[in-house]
Amino acid sequence: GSGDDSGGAGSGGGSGKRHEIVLSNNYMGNEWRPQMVNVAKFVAGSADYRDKVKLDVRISDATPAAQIQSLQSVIRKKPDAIMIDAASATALNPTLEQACKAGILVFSFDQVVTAPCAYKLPQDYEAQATDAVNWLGTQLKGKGKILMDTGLPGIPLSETYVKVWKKVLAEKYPGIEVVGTFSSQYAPGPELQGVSAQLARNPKIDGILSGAYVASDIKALKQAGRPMVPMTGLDFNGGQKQCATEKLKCFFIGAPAFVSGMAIERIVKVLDGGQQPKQEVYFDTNYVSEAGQIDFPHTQKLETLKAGENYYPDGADSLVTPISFGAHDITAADVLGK
Amino acid sequence: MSTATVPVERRLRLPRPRIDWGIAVTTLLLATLVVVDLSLQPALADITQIGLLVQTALPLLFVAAAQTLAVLVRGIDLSVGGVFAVANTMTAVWVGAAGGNHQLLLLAVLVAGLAMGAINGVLIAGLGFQPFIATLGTWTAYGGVALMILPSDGGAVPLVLTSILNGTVAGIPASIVIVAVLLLAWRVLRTSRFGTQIYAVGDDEERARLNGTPVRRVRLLVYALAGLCAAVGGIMLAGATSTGSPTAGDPYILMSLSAVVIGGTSLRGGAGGVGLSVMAAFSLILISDIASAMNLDVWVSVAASALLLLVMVTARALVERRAEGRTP
Amino acid sequence: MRLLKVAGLRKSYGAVDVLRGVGLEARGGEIHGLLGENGAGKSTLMKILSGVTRADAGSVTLDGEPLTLGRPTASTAAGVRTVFQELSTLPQLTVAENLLYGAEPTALLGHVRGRRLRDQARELLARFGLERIDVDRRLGTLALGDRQLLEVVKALRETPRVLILDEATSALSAEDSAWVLGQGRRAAEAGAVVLLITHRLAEVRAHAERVTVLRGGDDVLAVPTAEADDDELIAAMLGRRVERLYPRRGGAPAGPLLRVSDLSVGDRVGPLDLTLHEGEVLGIGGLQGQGQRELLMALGGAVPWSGSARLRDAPYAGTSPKRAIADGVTLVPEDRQREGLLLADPVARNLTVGSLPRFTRPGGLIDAAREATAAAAQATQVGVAHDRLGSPVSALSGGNQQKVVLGKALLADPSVLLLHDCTRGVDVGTKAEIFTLIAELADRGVGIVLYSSDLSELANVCDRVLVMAEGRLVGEVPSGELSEEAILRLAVGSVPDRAEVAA
Amino acid sequence: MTRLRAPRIHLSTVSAFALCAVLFVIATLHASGFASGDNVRQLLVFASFVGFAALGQTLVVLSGGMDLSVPWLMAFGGIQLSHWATGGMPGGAAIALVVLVGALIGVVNGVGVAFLRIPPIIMTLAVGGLVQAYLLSLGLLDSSGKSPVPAAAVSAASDRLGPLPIVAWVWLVVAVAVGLLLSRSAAGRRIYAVGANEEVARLSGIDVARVRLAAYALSGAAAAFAGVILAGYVGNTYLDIGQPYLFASIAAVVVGGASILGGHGTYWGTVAGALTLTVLSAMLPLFHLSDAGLKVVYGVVILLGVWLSQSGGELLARVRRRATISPEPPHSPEVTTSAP
Ligand SMILES: Nc1ncnc2c1ncn2[C@@H]1O[C@H](COP(=O)(O)OP(=O)(O)OP(=O)(O)O)[C@@H](O)[C@H]1O
Ligand SMILES: Nc1ncnc2c1ncn2[C@@H]1O[C@H](COP(=O)(O)OP(=O)(O)OP(=O)(O)O)[C@@H](O)[C@H]1O
Ligand SMILES: [Mg+2]
Ligand SMILES: [Mg+2]
Repeated sequence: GSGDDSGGAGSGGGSGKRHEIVLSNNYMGNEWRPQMVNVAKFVAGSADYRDKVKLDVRISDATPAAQIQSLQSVIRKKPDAIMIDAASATALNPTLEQACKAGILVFSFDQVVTAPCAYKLPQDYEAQATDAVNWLGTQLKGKGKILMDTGLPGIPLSETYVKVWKKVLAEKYPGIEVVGTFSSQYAPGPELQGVSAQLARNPKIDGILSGAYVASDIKALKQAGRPMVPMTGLDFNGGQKQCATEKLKCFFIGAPAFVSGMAIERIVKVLDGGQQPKQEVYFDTNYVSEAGQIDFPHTQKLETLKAGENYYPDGADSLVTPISFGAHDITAADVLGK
Repeated sequence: MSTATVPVERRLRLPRPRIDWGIAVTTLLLATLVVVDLSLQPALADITQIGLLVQTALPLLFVAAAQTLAVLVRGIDLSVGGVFAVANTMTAVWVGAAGGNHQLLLLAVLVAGLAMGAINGVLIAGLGFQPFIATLGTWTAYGGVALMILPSDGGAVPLVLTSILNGTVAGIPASIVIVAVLLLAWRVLRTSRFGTQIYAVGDDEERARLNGTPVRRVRLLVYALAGLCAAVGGIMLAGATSTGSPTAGDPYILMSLSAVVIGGTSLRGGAGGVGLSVMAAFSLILISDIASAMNLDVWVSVAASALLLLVMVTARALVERRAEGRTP
Repeated sequence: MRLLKVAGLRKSYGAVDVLRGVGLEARGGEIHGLLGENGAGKSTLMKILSGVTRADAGSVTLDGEPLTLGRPTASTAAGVRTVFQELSTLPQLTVAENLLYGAEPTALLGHVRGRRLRDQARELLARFGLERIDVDRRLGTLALGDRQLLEVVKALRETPRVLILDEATSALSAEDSAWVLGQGRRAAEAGAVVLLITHRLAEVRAHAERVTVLRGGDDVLAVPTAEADDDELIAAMLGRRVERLYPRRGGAPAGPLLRVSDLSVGDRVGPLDLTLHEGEVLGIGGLQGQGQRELLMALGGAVPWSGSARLRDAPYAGTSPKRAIADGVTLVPEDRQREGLLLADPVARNLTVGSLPRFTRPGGLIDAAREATAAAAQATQVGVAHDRLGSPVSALSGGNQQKVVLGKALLADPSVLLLHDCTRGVDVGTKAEIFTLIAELADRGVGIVLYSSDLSELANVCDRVLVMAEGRLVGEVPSGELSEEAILRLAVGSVPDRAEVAA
Repeated sequence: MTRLRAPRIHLSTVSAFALCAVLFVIATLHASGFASGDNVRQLLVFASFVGFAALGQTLVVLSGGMDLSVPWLMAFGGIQLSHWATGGMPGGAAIALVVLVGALIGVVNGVGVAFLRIPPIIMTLAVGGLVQAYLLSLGLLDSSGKSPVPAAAVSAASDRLGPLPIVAWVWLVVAVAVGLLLSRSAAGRRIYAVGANEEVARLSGIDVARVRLAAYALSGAAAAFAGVILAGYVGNTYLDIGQPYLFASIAAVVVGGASILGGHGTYWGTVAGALTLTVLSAMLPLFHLSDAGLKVVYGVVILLGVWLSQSGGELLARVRRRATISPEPPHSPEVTTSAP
């Protein structure tokens, strides 16, 4: 197991005046979070930061109450900063306000919180969802039967995705009919089950509007012996490999795992007296599998898949892409914690 | 433990064990965990800090209480997860949103909890469902209702609640007072005639009936009360997080069940009690607090919690077997 | 003059007609005996009177006014108190909570007053001379005998108008039975109608003014006790005559079979030595709770014990019931409901569960046919109706349940048989059959250790009786001098503070 | 020898299958595609995951326990498999080994429950935690570019043999075997006896501890295997892969008519339970409900269905004019501290 305790520990003697940053995470069950944690460790241990940062990772159970409790024991230790991927947008606010009062810098990313005192590095769920649905709409030329992913009922991300998708479809693509929904729960298994079940019942499917695993959709289509259709999903290497090599029409959204690294950089900046807006929306880069699919109305950055740049033909399926950012050169091995 | 061989003992008329081992062990374990936690994080040795810790424990404590009631009558209540969520979202959505009398609306939430519990009661006592299935069904259904009330985390919790929860009574944090009230309420129930009937039904339904116990009514009431407790749990979480969450309830199902068992309440009913479960539930909270305070590798702390759990229960099992050994 | 009138009472369970229009008349001030073979319907009748079972038809009047049937509360209100055959006391609750169940002393807010509760319980026990029982003990931790006594005390909490004793003495030793019957008499003198159900004819003779006999759910005889002799009663019960209850023994005991030296169980029983001979019926006597249970359990491998034992000439470990049974030592435990039977399972499965290996084919599958025939044969041997093999054992009458437990032990064909009150609640006819069976087994060389709460059984069935007190063997009554008096004298003499009870 | 088997068990199994059939018909009437071969095969595959997860669960529940480590053993089955396979071990061997280790982990559960007398819920919860810890220590994310799951597992889960998927055949065979084990074998009798009343079983010469050990060991193996085929089907593994099967595995057992307190039930009942739950969750999305509405309906249908099927069973019982009494399981030593 890779030591959570201080990315800097490897470098043995630090100057001792390092900023104590605690990463509070609440879930390790899927593939995104562990990579996020690993990147954070990598950045904290990287040459530029190992003498500035001492990183602790706290992982609680995936309930607000559990994360609150874990945060409280963190607050008691009075670190310089808490960076948090939250179990809930709102539930942690009272606790985080306490932290701020205690003079701790609170920086939330990925699933951000609404606490006013906290810095926020959210992804733009609405933009992601809008671009995805617009891409699909364009691919289908405004008509056809599609399946829609309702994600994990009860979490903000899913609520936003579904709301946006329904809205945009109704307004701009009345010709597109959602003939079935499934709940991917952001895990390959449920998505595969959900899509397969719907395929078995819907003789004709023209597209899949999912916020999760393209790879599962492809597998489902293959198992059902159906033609491939345009699909959207999160930017995992597995799906990207297949879409690129098999020339499928795919659109990839979702934040890279290195937002945690970006968070560390910004925290250090603030702790060193620099400026950082309370809310900095991270404009994600989305990917299409073929150049021809670029021209449609979109708000976020957009690239086509390029081997070795934004997907890795012989990299692991579970890699979240891209893996490196800024001056860092993070390798797959670092992200996968090997 | 040395067994004094007083002549009475030789004569096969044993003195009953003067101490109740169940309570003794559970208390001891709790105490140990408290000491460990305090020594790990001295900052905790402060009434407000403890208050906060108890506050995060409150939801679990109440759900554990609910679970205990069901288990005492040889049942089980999975629906605590759903009831919890409904109460939690109700509090965050229409109690919070409403202008008027929040206290009254909170009361309404409690009534809703009571009602949901009563539905379980009717299914089990009235229609003869197995508790597990009945509450599995209602758990899912109530969970859906919660999602209808609040599609995803949010809402606004009335200030009354948060201020009460964060306030103090004579210098003591409200959360601690609430626990005291819960335990008191249990004591009243336990020592009431109804209390005895609960144990009788859980002990042996048939014999309880021979003694003229209204078995069905007792069951129904017990599940209703369980619903009430679970609802309070939901309200407590809403207060602590000042928000609602339609999915917050589910994790408490297993936790409450293990709290009940660790506390020493038998799943076959008739033995144990809410007091024990509350202590055990708090022990669970402490375990995770200790695990996170020790700040170990993720996997190490997961393992540590699991092992601590085992150590606790094994210790309990051993001690109790010793104690049993003394009664014929 | 108080009068309990039962007329045309019918009750059937599914296909089984249990009561077929039973009638009964019992007067206040008298003890009224109720006899009948196992399954005749006695308990069912009593359950109906006490409101826990609904009758299909028929009426009951007490002093002319009709008794509302089918609700325990109604019967209780009418002053009917019952000592149930399969006890009604709650193991998890304390003695005090049990004794005053439903009548707890409460303060305002219905809060039970603990001290008061225990005081009242103590008073109650004192009233019946049972101070020795600790009111704070969990009832389940008491010996069966004491639980039985408490059942009686509970029934007599308030003076009843009708007192039902359904085999209240079946688990009790002579002096405790005497005590219970004494209580019955007192209640009668207080004007109550007392219904006494027992399979011990002697008790009916000695205590009941009148007797009614049930058979197959009908009342077949109702006379003043004086006007019928035992043979008539038995004939009425069974529809046939039983020439002698206790069989004549053929062969005499041969060489030693099981030799035990300084056996102890915990610090309560032993150290003691005993030798069981081939073909010997060795009785274990003494007052209740003197360690007889522990002794039998230990020999059966059911409780850990120290000491050494040899079976024939091999060492005998007796470390677990499994080992014991494999070595040919089987136990008929004391409490049929909690130690003997899988109540929800069919009779047949209960019979065979103790000897599965015998019916297991090499593949591990059960030879169902062989099992079924064996079960049927065993049922016949102990007199359980074949039409019951498929129904849950909980649906059998008390006595028939006891027969199943015995049958289960016999099916494992043991060379040493440990019997703890194996005829508890069994009717005369079947008792006779069981004793004959025991005799046959003995004659075939099986060694039998028999503990019974019924002195006459010990005196008449055993070759030799060892008497226990305070966990030790205090004496032996050799075959020549076997008599109830001899056994009782040894038993009582050796426990100082109980001497007066027997007097 | 039907008369040796307690009738109500039999009935509850039948009525569980009946319930499943009714749901299926309703779904088909609503959307004819539901009865298509493709869909039926899909359902069978999904159901088999529950079926295997619930296999050990059935034995454990019948013997009076409960196994909460199932989801973690499934995760173990998947992740450890991909670990060994990507590490170069031949797929078949890896699968066998994973299942074996699963059994051993089950034995650990058994030891805790049988010898240390730790309540099953806690023991299995804790062991689950330890397995989770181990999996976390592996680093979770496989770094190799290769497919994380060996071909053997993949084809077992997705290929067809004649009309049915391979897993379905496997499941059928296993079900027959377990059915025999429970209804016809001595081991089965012992399991029921221990579940019905531990003390009676012990005094009847049954080695209670061994029975428990065996039940938990089988549970471990079955859960690990469920993890293997699930991973094979998904073509991927992750820590939470087993989570949906925690309650599902128990629910299948109980919907199948077993008593959660042990002593009666059948594996065929569980099979029916697994199918029922699968059909139900597959058919509800057809009705275009909101996620919230869907949950509500799901809950209500389970209740309604079980109620109807059970009262149907009772009716049948009455027709048979069997004397039925409520088979209230007797006290276990757990609560009765009566002598010794
Ligand atoms: N719940 C039940 N279901 C089916 N049959 C029952 C039930 N209870 C009792 N019976 C049957 O009713 C008959 C009478 O039972 P009952 O207990 O009254 O006999 P009894 O006269 O008390 O016998 P014993 O002397 O052995 O106590 C028995 O054959 C028994 O099998
Ligand atoms: N030895 C027994 N084992 C189990 N059940 C018995 C036994 N003897 C009687 N019963 C049950 O008790 C019930 C009534 O008892 P009993 O045998 O006296 O009447 P019966 O056999 O039904 O009618 P009859 O006396 O005319 O043969 C019957 O239903 C019978 O099944
Ligand atoms: Mg009777
Ligand atoms: Mg007859």
